[in-house]
Amino acid sequence: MRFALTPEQSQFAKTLHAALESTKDPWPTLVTLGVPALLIPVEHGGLGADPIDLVVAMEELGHHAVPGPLADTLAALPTLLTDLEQPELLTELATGTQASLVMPPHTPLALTASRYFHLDQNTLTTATPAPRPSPNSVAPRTPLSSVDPERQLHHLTPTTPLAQGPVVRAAAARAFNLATLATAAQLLGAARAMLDLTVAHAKARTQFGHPVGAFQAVQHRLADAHVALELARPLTHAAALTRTARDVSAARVAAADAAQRTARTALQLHGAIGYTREYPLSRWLTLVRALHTSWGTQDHHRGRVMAALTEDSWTWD
Amino acid sequence: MRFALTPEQSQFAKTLHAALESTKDPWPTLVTLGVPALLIPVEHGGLGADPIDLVVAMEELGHHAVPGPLADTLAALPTLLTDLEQPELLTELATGTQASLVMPPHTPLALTASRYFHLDQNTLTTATPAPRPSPNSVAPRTPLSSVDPERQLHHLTPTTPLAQGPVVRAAAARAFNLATLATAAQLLGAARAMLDLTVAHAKARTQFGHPVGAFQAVQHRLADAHVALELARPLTHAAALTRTARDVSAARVAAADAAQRTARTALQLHGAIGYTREYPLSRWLTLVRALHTSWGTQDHHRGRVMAALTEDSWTWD
Amino acid sequence: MDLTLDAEARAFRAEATEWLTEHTPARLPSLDTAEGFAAHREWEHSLAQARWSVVSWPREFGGREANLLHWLLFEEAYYAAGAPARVSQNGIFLLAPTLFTHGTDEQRERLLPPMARAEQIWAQAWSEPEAGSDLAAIRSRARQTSGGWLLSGQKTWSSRAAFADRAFGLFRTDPDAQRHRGLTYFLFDLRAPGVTVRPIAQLDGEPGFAEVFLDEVFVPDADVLGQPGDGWRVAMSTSANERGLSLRSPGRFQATARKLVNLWQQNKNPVHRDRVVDAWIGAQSYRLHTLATVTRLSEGGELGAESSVGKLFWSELDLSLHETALDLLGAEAELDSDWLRGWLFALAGPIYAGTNEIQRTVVAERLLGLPRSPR
Amino acid sequence: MDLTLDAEARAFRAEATEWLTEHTPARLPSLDTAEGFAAHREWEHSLAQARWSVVSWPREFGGREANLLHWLLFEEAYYAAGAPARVSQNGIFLLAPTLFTHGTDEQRERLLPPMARAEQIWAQAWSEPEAGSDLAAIRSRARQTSGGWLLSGQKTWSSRAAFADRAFGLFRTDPDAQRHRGLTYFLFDLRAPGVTVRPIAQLDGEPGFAEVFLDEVFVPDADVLGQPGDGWRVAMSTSANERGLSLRSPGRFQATARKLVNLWQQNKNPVHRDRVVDAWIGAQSYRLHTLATVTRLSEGGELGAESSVGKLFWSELDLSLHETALDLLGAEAELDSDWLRGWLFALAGPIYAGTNEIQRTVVAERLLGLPRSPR
Repeated sequence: MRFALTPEQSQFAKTLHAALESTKDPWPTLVTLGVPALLIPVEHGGLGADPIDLVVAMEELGHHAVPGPLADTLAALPTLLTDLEQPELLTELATGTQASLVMPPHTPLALTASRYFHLDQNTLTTATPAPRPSPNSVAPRTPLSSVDPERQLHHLTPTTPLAQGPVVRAAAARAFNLATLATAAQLLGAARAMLDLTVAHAKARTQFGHPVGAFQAVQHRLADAHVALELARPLTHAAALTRTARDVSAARVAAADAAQRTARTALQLHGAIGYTREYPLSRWLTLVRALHTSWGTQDHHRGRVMAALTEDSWTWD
Repeated sequence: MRFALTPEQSQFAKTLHAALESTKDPWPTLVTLGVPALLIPVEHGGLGADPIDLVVAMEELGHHAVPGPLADTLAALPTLLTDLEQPELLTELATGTQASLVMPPHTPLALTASRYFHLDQNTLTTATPAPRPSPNSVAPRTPLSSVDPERQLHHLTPTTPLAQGPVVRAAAARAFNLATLATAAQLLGAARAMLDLTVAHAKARTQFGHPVGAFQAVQHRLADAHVALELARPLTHAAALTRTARDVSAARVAAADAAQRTARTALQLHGAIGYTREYPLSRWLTLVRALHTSWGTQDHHRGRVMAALTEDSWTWD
Repeated sequence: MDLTLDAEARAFRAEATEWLTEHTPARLPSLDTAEGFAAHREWEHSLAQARWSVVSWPREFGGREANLLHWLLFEEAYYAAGAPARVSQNGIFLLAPTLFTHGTDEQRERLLPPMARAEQIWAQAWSEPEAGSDLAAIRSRARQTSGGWLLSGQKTWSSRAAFADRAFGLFRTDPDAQRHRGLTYFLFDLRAPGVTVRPIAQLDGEPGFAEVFLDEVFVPDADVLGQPGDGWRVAMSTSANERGLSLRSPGRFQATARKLVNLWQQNKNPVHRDRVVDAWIGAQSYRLHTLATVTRLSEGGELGAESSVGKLFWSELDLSLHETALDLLGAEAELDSDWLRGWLFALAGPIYAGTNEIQRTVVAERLLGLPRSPR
Repeated sequence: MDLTLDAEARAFRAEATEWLTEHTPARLPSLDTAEGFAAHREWEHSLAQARWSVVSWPREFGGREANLLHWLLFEEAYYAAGAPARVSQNGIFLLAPTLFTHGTDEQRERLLPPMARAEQIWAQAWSEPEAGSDLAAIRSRARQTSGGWLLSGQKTWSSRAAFADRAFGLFRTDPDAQRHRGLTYFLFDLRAPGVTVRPIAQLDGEPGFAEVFLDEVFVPDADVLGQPGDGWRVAMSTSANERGLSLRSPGRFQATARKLVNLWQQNKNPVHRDRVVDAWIGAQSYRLHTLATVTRLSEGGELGAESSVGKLFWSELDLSLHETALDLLGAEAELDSDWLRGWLFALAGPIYAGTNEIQRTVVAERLLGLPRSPR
């Protein structure tokens, strides 16, 4: 039992942090640092790293609000394509191709990427962006607009089958789990960034002759956010070790709630400036809202936790 | 539209308040003031008052943490026995007999009283306290002990039938509704008393050289409790006018939540002294906890509200 | 205790509902875009022509002399019909009450009718970079000149200013006076020489507010509201209106709650039942609380610090209505929709019109009588 | 990152579980009654005889020299077995760590073994009527006399004092020194001449705490802990223990969360599902957070203000576990039960060991580096 990052993992986080601080075009930097290769097996040009390294990376990516189909490219697809033995695609991912994966019903839309995949029940196919299929909903638009201006969403049309059968189903479950874990870490990183920014704001800004951060109401809200984040983080680390549905979903539920709570605190304590696009808080506010329903809702994940706890299959959806 | 108490109703509240402030044995005082007669028809020795008068009285009874089977004696039984044409019992109630009514499943236990009634599905009977019927539960004790030391609870054994048939069922629904309304008002009165006591404490008590009530964290919690109570109260008054299941249950849900929230705030801001039996706060803390599940749980009442809103019969229980 | 409506009230509501049902347009583009602003202006113009834009005003200024209850009923009908947000809101709900109380006859006759017809749309200009919740810290100044005043300084978070015609705000006219003293209430033209408006994009990307820079902007004496130096007192009467009865009438939350119940009915997930019920109860209790306030005011009572109770409640209610809806929407929640827009709008509720932190302090000190907190 | 237990840890846990499964008594009466206090004392005596009462202590004082991880595993096994609350808690978790750090060899040898065997049960005597959360406002005094000190004054909210043997607390030994200065840490006998204990009934009616009046109570020099005048520093090390790792180990919340899931399974009302899940997640995250802390401490880290994070979390968690259970119990919730007793106990959590308001201020100022709030 040693429940802490290794010195190497802590150093990896610091390296990523420093690199992301100093670039406006993060993806090439991430490719250079080997982030897309993390979960790709060594024999396909990857680093064969642990899910815990993925969690470390995703926290930093969330901290810097890096856009893109991150959970897909860094988590779901490496494991899916490994399980389904797609060496060429893995090599492509390892070298930095961004790819997006749709998995109805929980992940019905893709983010803009260079490659698209579609996984339904037990068939994995390549795919291509398509107008919205259902004619009686909102007018079809591609891309669809998200609350997060960095997210452009697409419906996909399946094209060429890559794999079929029960093996796909099992691989899909593992891929969904890993994408969920990645999203949890990304949410925590985004939330920590909002808390840090708000603490800095509260120290600098004065009102009624005092720094805002000396007001008890401000202090106590920030303390509550800090506690929520501190307690959610170990769940994410443990889930990276066990990868059970129970632990992954528990981590994701706690991370998403802590992030939403931190977002509200951050906006409230900033006041009007936090409500603008030009102030950096908005990057995380909108990202966190979008991630809140990405890779399964809170309802879905709470249902998975309860199903595991009661060892039966009761869930609503 | 005039959504306010009449001058007479306000005066009635003040009279009750003054009387209860100056007595340690409230029931005879309440009898003198005609409270048990409020909902009894004039022809049976009652006052034939409105449910709104009941609400006014119950708020004051909650404010003074008056013990006893109040919702039964003052609300449920007057309407039930009127509907089922029991003139002698009504006259008895009007003169101050305390009575308790069991209505499984939501009100399975009776409070100590002079008379007991049992109403199951479509039969109303007189009843008598009995040991706990189910042998495989907690050891039978009579009375059963409640979180509120003033509440002694009993299982009842039905004795003589008083009325039977569908008419009982309809009357039972009205009686349950009125008891629920009475409980909502009682909860609000108890919560207001806790808030008043806590405000007084926060003004008087000093810590770190300031009155506790000058601390922002204290001020804001008390403000939130005040808002919750102010917004719950009109629901209770409106429910007294309409008496629909939707409005009565909505009032009860809001009142119980506001009271629970106020109780936590009151205890927290008092600190250790609030946790003692000898300090008066404990009377309301334990009463509010007991009332929280009296005459239906929050779940039951939220289900009734939703059923009314969606005009179908979906409820869990 | 009586919640029944008399025949006159019922007739008034029926008339409003009938007109609104017939005339309410399909969804307009956001009023924070140039296109949407124009469309909303046009809608309010037609509202005014049917005398529905300012029902509580005197007939001479375009109103129907509706009492508070009738105004509430109109608002309920308005939102129940799904009618658009009011682009004239700042003028009608924040400035007009102040004009009625502190304006001259000349000002009322000149300013109110074009406001009612949405020919002049007003922006508020309260905040400054160093004076957000702490309005008394205002630094923008006005100095007297022949026939009027020259205004200089910077206002910010000025809602609607990107597209509006005119604005109102406080300026310091006595540079030596401290805090609340020496402030004057001015009305000025957003297109006057010396005014620069820099739109600010909100969370949704649209310029819902703006910075307003003033450089020796001439304002005639006729556009001082109240007495010079008396601006704080004049503004405070507006501020109570902003928080209180008129800014957020119950109708909009009732309409949203009803939509939320309908949304829940689409799959009736019991896990979400309680939050839906509680949101509906919240809207209902805000309605009833407002009816109690209307009764009190109609019998001579005053609103005062009570308005903070309402503001705290509706701003939290609005958020929980929309957050619940987004949870019901599931994976689609992040996509552009009325619910998402409503959520973004609701997020600002606990901040504007006096932050909820300030409102809690007002409730604690003025309604509960707690000692003044150190600040 | 490694959560696996080595063979030694697994063997330790298995041994504890086996012993506890065999020896844990059926439910004892409340330890806040005379009868229950005696029963709990007897239980802890048998625990000590099997060397399970103070597993983390050195063997010479009755322990097993268990490391922090092993201690956590023991606690998990203890609560999983449904073993009783620890009547010796104040001594073992609050006083003993201070004795290990600041006591003399003589004090440790004299005081620790009877504490481990529950022969001497300790009460804490921190608070005074005018010094609750603000410990530095202590007024009780001690003046030097031949061979020792004479203690006078009043302590309150002294938990366990109604039936305990001895107590520990701070007294002012330099009457001219302000606040934190001039305080001394004393150990005294609750049955000594001059001590009057007035039990105070808690919400459940039992005397869980007491007022302690001291009138010239003689305490020998040997029962001063640390240096005279250094009491504040000595006590603060105890205070970190009270809030931190040792007061509320994760095991009790894990056991409660498991019981809550079982309770929910009895009728699986989906309306309550999320709160049950969230409570279980909370217990799990507190366990993992504690394992991270144990790792950090075992590598030379310090606990410090981090302990406030844990205290805020477990005290709120304990309440939500029990409030959820009471909602699941429905109409029976008001009747005496383990859940109801647990709820009453949990209600005190946000108050004792430094109120949660104080803890939030500590987190804000010491962990987030916010400026000191006016106080």
